Amino acid sequence: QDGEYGILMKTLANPFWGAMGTGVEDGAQSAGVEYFIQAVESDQAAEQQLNVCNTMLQREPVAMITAAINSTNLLPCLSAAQESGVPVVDLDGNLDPAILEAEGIEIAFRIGSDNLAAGAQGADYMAEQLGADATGPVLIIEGLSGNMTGQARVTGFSERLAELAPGLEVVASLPGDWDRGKAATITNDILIRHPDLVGIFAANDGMALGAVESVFAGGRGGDVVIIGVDGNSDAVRSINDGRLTASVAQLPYLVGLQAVENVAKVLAGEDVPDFIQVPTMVLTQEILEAGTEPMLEFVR
Amino acid sequence: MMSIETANTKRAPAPVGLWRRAQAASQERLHLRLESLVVLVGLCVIMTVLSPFFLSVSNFLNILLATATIGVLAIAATFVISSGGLDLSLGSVMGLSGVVGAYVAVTLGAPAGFGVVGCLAAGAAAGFINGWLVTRAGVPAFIVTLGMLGLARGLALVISDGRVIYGLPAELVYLGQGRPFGIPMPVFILLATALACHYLLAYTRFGRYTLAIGDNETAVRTAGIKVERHRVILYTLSGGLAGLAGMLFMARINAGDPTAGLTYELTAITAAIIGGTNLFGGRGSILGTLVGALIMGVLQNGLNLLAVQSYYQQMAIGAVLILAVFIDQYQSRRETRV
Amino acid sequence: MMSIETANTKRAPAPVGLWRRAQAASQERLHLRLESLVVLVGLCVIMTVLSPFFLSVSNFLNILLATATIGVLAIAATFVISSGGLDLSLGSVMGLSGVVGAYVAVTLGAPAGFGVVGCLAAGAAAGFINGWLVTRAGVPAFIVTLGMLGLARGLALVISDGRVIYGLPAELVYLGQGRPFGIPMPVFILLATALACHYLLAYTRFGRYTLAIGDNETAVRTAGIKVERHRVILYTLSGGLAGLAGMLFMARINAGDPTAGLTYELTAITAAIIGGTNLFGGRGSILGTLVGALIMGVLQNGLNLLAVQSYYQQMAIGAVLILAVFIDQYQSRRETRV
Amino acid sequence: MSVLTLSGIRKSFGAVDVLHGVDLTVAEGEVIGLVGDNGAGKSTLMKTITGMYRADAGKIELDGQSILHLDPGQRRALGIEMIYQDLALAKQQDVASNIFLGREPVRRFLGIVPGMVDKRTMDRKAQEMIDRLGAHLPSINRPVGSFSGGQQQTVAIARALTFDPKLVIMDEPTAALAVREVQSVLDLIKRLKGQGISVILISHRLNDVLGVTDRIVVLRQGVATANLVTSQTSMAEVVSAIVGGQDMAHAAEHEAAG
Amino acid sequence: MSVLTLSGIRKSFGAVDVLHGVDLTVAEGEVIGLVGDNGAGKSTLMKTITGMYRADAGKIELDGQSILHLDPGQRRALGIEMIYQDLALAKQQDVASNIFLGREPVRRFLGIVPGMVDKRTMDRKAQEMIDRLGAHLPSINRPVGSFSGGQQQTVAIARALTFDPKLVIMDEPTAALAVREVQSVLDLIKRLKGQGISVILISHRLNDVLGVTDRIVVLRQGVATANLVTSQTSMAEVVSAIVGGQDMAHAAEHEAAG
Ligand SMILES: Nc1ncnc2c1ncn2[C@@H]1O[C@H](COP(=O)(O)OP(=O)(O)OP(=O)(O)O)[C@@H](O)[C@H]1O
Ligand SMILES: Nc1ncnc2c1ncn2[C@@H]1O[C@H](COP(=O)(O)OP(=O)(O)OP(=O)(O)O)[C@@H](O)[C@H]1O
Ligand SMILES: [Mg+2]
Ligand SMILES: [Mg+2]
Repeated sequence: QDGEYGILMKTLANPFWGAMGTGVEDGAQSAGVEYFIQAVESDQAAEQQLNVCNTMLQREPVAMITAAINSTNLLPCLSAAQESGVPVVDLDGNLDPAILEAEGIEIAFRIGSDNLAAGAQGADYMAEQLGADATGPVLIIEGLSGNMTGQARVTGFSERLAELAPGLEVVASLPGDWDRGKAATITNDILIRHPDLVGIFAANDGMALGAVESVFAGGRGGDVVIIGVDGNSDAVRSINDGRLTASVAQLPYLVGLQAVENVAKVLAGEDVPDFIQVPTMVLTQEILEAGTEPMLEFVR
Repeated sequence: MMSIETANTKRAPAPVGLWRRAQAASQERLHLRLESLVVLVGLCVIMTVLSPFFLSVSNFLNILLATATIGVLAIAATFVISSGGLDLSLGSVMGLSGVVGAYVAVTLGAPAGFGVVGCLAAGAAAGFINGWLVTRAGVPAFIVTLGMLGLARGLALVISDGRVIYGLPAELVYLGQGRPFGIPMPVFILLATALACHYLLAYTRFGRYTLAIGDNETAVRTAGIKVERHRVILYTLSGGLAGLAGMLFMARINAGDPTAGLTYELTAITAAIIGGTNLFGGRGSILGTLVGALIMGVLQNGLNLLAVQSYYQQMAIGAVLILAVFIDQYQSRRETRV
Repeated sequence: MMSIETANTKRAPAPVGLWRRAQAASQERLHLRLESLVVLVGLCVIMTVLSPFFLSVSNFLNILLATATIGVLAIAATFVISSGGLDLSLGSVMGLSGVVGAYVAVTLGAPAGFGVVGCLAAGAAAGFINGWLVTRAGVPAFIVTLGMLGLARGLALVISDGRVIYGLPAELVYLGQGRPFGIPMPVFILLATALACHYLLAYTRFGRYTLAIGDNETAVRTAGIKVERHRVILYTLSGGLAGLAGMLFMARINAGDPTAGLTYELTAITAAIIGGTNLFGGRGSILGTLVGALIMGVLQNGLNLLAVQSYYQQMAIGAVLILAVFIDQYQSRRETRV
Repeated sequence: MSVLTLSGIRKSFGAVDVLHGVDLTVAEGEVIGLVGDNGAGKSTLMKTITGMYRADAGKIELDGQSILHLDPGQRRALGIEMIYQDLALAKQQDVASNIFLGREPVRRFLGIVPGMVDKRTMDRKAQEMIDRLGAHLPSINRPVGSFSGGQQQTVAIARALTFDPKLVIMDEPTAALAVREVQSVLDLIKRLKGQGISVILISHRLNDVLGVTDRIVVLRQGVATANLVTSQTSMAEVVSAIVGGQDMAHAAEHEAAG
Repeated sequence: MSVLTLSGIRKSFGAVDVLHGVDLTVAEGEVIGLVGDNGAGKSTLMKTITGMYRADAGKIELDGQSILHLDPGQRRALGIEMIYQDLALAKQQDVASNIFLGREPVRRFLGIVPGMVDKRTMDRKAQEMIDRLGAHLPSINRPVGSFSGGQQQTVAIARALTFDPKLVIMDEPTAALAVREVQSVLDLIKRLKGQGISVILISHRLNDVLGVTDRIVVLRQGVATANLVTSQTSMAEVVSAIVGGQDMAHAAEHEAAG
């Protein structure tokens, strides 16, 4: 069981992945294993990530924990890892089981939380806040065009919302490119057209917080339900301040922590489930104030 | 550059008296090409027809607000490009500045004024290093500023540990969200910056040397002007303006975001070029750049109001961009260029 | 451009016989600046010292494999830039090509050969449109290719509906993952492309006209060469090479990815400029570009092997980039430039 | 037989009218001097012949065939060469590359791959041409941008003369040249004439013009105002035609004798 | 009193040695002709005076003070102006901008904001200067790149003469000029001399050089090989000094009389 774990993230320039990195660190520390973390510049750098993955294999790690940017970009590297007998963990669940089967790649286990479900949880909460028979315009701020994570969250949200509260009309679903400023501008623009906006769902917390600033600067603070995804520390602060309504926390810290712990088990020959689902939770002001939710410990 | 006209250039149409005179006056007095204004107005008319929400004071303020950050960056780009240089680090330096400002004002807890100084100083310092490397070490501007792009972004991430620094003092937030007389502060700051910079580029010696260096560096050197020093000042100015943009962005979103400004340099350069700046130097106008930035702002705003779907937005922006510049420069292309 | 030396340029050091001769021969015969090779080798030596994993055949193949896509794009950039043009759409067109190829081979189920043709044709078509707009409509290359950047990316997303198109026929996958003689196919393709393009740029009329157009378009026109037609061909070639890069990437990951190649244009242009291409035209060499791409590949690979954390990687790459070009061009800077 | 016939050539740039209907004929082996004040339109007129400018109105015929629809490359192929006043050299390229631009000899690489430019042949021929012009270049492998004014002028001249033209237009070819090189060029013009090649020589060095031309055409503000047979005219007449009849006896005298 | 003293100036570009130790003195109000073959090093020598090149060795003194450590701007401020052979104009800028480059008059905008370039004054003075040179420009508000060769030359000359220099170096100022404009420039040189301004005139038009200079210095392959008093020399002597004693009687004769 000597040797390093290779951990390949998407990017670290994002609190979500930062928190996951911290989780990995803590997990490795408590399990007493060596590891090295690599990441690429952005969560769109698919080919670079493949190149980094190949390079990591040169260091002959004992296990690879990879958060693939999309369902295919790491495949050649993963099959190379399999050939040299390195177990692979799918961090954050970006790999498609069907494709893995087609490629003949067997992974040790999959760990993460479901982005589709996270989006749906956002819709649940919005419907709960506004009421199932509520009517009014809703804005969706997407991530970067073509980004899988963002797409899943947005799809989950809009599908569930249509089910739960058909009166809430999604009037626009626009790309914020993960950029706070762009999200703020989009919010401004849509407020012009729909001053009676009742809800905003953003595909991550950063954009949600940009939207918050626009809503407050536009004098509509408190009237619009704004929901982000991730559960960042600054989102938590904003919720505490009564600005952001809620964030669907994915507990990335916990994902990182459990990933390493379970790899250690795999290497020790123990059994682990194929899919370790880390729950998501909706962070709201009440929950934060109450502070009783056990999962809160893992919110970073 | 082209002293010889191509064989298939046609004769210019007979000048339409009034239009020609207005054009010449605008160019001569204001250093603004009237055509780009026409394109801007045309775009506004189209948007008004397409969307009932477009034509309103609040939407115009909204467009101006959305243009503020990019507008300031585009002004920075105009200075450097019209001198024959290039600054690819604008977006990163903007991100770095915001983080430094927020770090000073939040993490260190210094008074708001220091936050502003932090932004500007961080930007100017990065710009100074760019200028120094370009002129003294003689490394091409493309490489230097691309290197700075990586350096500044990395530094911003290191300082902020990859997280946003949230929760600025109220005075700072006012700079981004305040609305004296109902007009957003960033709009005031953008317009004031644009006017001051326009004066600087169009009417002062400094501006003349900037354009002349972009036109023929050797000629400027023979005139006894210190070209190297001038370039260093230009890059420093450009960095300082990126710092200002960083401050605006930070104040607007009430946080120092290490990933702010990603790929903004391209948009900024685009606005400058739409505004008539010559990518190879020698020509440039801040008012033109402002118009260019507004053209892009109106386009983006219109597409948002129309709720055009994201894939199609990218395509529409690309196509309209080409078309706008085509129309804008149609006439000057038909006439002889130098 | 600079016909007058600056006042503070110092005298060149006395020529070191052998080195100078080797340098001149390399430049004259191979159109390759020896200095950049020295920088590449130096970087390899440093990495070997720093990391025990660096020096191995498999790691070198790994570096070459990682350089294949960017290398092909950088070759495309070299052609356009050395003619005084610019192609910002390279990365997007690469993405579009991969999607088109995958669409043809997977969604339409056409034979693998058509997939290859689809990639190349999509790229060349985009390039042709670029060239046409630049020369016939007279819109600046920056704007045209930036517009194409948006158009191609949007189209790729529309065609693929924002998802990767997975599951290529085995023949296509072989082009990306096959390893005849243990050497990855993309490496073969990169090297073959580089050799052919080097021949084209350095030794044929076509290449000479390309460089001459970048140097003085008017002079080329007076020589009776059809500059417009040549430029259209150059952009088409550039687009076709981007299509090839798209095919390589598609084959490598066994899928057409609509987001492939995001911001690759910048990296490609960087490799070309490290390799000695003049951003303003008139100078360029494909072998040089290949060396430039490898410098970036080795740097990236080394930093990954050292497991440098990603924030610091960005900074390190930025700094080393500036330093490498500084060293590379140190000597030529000390001597008189034209 | 007239080789070249221009009639009624007009040209303006935007609001600036430059040529107001110029007629000109050049016979085979004839050397024409084209003189005129600065800005008279000489260079502009010549560029309409090579196709760099498109005339707004008028006819241009070579050997009786209109060439108006031809592009510069086709006109060059028909044998019209020009030495441009601004030289039009690719400054980062070396001498041979400039001289052979657009006409590079090719051979097969390794006997198989076609299309390889034969640099060795180019260098050799370029050196020959430079020697013929009696010029000294420090090295023909340096970029021409590093050459002195006169050296660059020489390269431009060599470029126009290497490919057996039918008509050579020289726009102030000797402006930057030293005494001896000027002589070489004038001798060359005489040799060209001997070979039946027509020459249009634009020059402000009236001595030279009077020395080598058969006929002198004076352009004044875009109009051909005088057409003088060289053997029957004088410096004074030419000068007064250029300046438009003002008294320039002093100038003429200086030009003629220093 | 000698205004300018050069001694032992050496300069090479990489492997090319251009100047091998040149000495030169210019007295107040003296007009020196600097002549020599193409590539002799005339332009290079002059650029070491204005500071555009740094001499590898040697001394340069203005009014007895070394100016070696000064940058081009400081030297210009001391009164050294030069008309460069390649004109060195900013082609996209108009006439006044070029003439006043580096010396723009400023005023206050709206009486308050300082630093506004006074374009109207510039235009007026520029027009005056152009008129003094006897040149015709279609409009002084057009970019100089659209001007004819001679018109651009005129702008370059105007630039060097507008600011009361102490020493004017003219590198082939009349190469592109027509007869009358040449006369204006020669007259101007005489006027400058009358005002005690020193002039170094580089020209291949030996007539002009013999006509206006006091002394003629011949540069040959980077060495000053002859120093002739104009009133005591002849065309033949100058020509043979330039070409290095070869028989150039024919050339001299042509130069002298056409
Ligand atoms: N591209 C252009 N755009 C606008 N005006 C031009 C252009 N080219 C030339 N002109 C104008 O046309 C007129 C004629 O120019 P041209 O170059 O033909 O003169 P020229 O007779 O060759 O003069 P020179 O003896 O000085 O070379 C000049 O007044 C010039 O300013
Ligand atoms: N920047 C440079 N780099 C290399 N060589 C140069 C450079 N400038 C000039 N030379 C060389 O130095 C020599 C002298 O050039 P210079 O321009 O001083 O000649 P010149 O006497 O002015 O000639 P001309 O009468 O043709 O103008 C020439 O052989 C030229 O090729
Ligand atoms: Mg002319
Ligand atoms: Mg000279």
